[in-house]
Amino acid sequence: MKVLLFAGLAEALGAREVELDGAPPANVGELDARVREAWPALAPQRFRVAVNQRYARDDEALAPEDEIALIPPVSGG
Amino acid sequence: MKVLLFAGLAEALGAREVELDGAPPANVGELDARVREAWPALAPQRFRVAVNQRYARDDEALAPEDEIALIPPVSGG
Amino acid sequence: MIAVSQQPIDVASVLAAVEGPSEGGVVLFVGRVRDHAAGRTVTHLDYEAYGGMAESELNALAREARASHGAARVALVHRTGRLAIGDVAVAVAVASSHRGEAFAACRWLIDTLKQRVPIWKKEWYADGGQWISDRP
Amino acid sequence: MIAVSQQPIDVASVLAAVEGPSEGGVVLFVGRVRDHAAGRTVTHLDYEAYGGMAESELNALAREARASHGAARVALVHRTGRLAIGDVAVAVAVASSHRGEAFAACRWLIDTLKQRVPIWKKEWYADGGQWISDRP
Repeated sequence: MKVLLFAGLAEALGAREVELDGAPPANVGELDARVREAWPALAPQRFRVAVNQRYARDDEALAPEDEIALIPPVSGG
Repeated sequence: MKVLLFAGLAEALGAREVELDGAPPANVGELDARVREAWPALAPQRFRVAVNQRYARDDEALAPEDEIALIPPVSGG
Repeated sequence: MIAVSQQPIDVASVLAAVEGPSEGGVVLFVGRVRDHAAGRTVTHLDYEAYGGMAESELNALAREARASHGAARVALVHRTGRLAIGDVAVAVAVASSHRGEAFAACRWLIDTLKQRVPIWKKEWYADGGQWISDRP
Repeated sequence: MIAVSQQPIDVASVLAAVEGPSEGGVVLFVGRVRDHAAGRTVTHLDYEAYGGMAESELNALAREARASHGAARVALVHRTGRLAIGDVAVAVAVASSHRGEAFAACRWLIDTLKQRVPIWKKEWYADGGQWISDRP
């Protein structure tokens, strides 16, 4: 499952997207735990998860074709 | 003593300035009473008096060379 | 830029007048001539000002905004003469370090301008005109 | 006009986008790049956006401003890429029938944009840069 990265998270991993190996996580909470485990640099970071360009709750189910992004604290304006 | 008029007050008297005959009023309150008496069309009007381009209180003294204006309720903006 | 003028107001230059390297937040209020007022259709407006006093009151407002309302830079421009629907009648720009101050100072300026600066508006309708001061 | 773009923001066209014959009050907020932040001298900024999501969040904000905050028309533009000191990073314009609503809706929009829209700012100083998200 592809995961999009932005700002400090992209810099931390040196990539704008990463591929989470294995079976797609069942929901957002599982995805959050799996990416923190797979990339230790993400473990201490603050971020929310967006699914198909909308902020998602932890219990939101995921489908393999979903567009997943990790959203660190925003600082626009 | 010359008195400047604006907006509805100028229209009411058909003039942008009028001359108050007789001795100059001693203060703003006296000027207010004298202009209302001299021009009955002004009697019922709401206005403040400005002296030398500043709002003046009734007890403010007047000198013959002062610039006097009657300021109806403003409606800029 | 503090002015009462018969010329059309160039909003871009009002904004440019408060530009500076240190103030991140700029708030601008633009008042345009509306096509209706108090339930009536307005065709156009006339604005009249007591020129010298209006400009000195605008300058006093700008000083007060800087001294007491957190404004770093202020621009205030009011137009006079005959205005058509959609024309800009007034523009107020404030630059401040913090956006909360810029919003509050801009709001205070337009509210106080409307209470204090000797400028008068005459609304024209299909069947005649009325000075707003004279509206009951 | 709702956009996230690398192009310089033309404030006059943001204002023009909310023009209409019936709304007398327009409030515009312009956020510029400041030369300092948190006590440090800033040389320039980089803004990055999650493009599609940022635009859809901006559209949601505009809808909410119209539905719940009295805005008649809204324009929201945020720039991305490298910005110099003084460049306009964001412009928010609101037209409303009453100026109180225009001020309140514009303030709500910029405050909520800063909390919710996926755009990130990296400040650059003489000795390096820092994503604001990472500031402790």
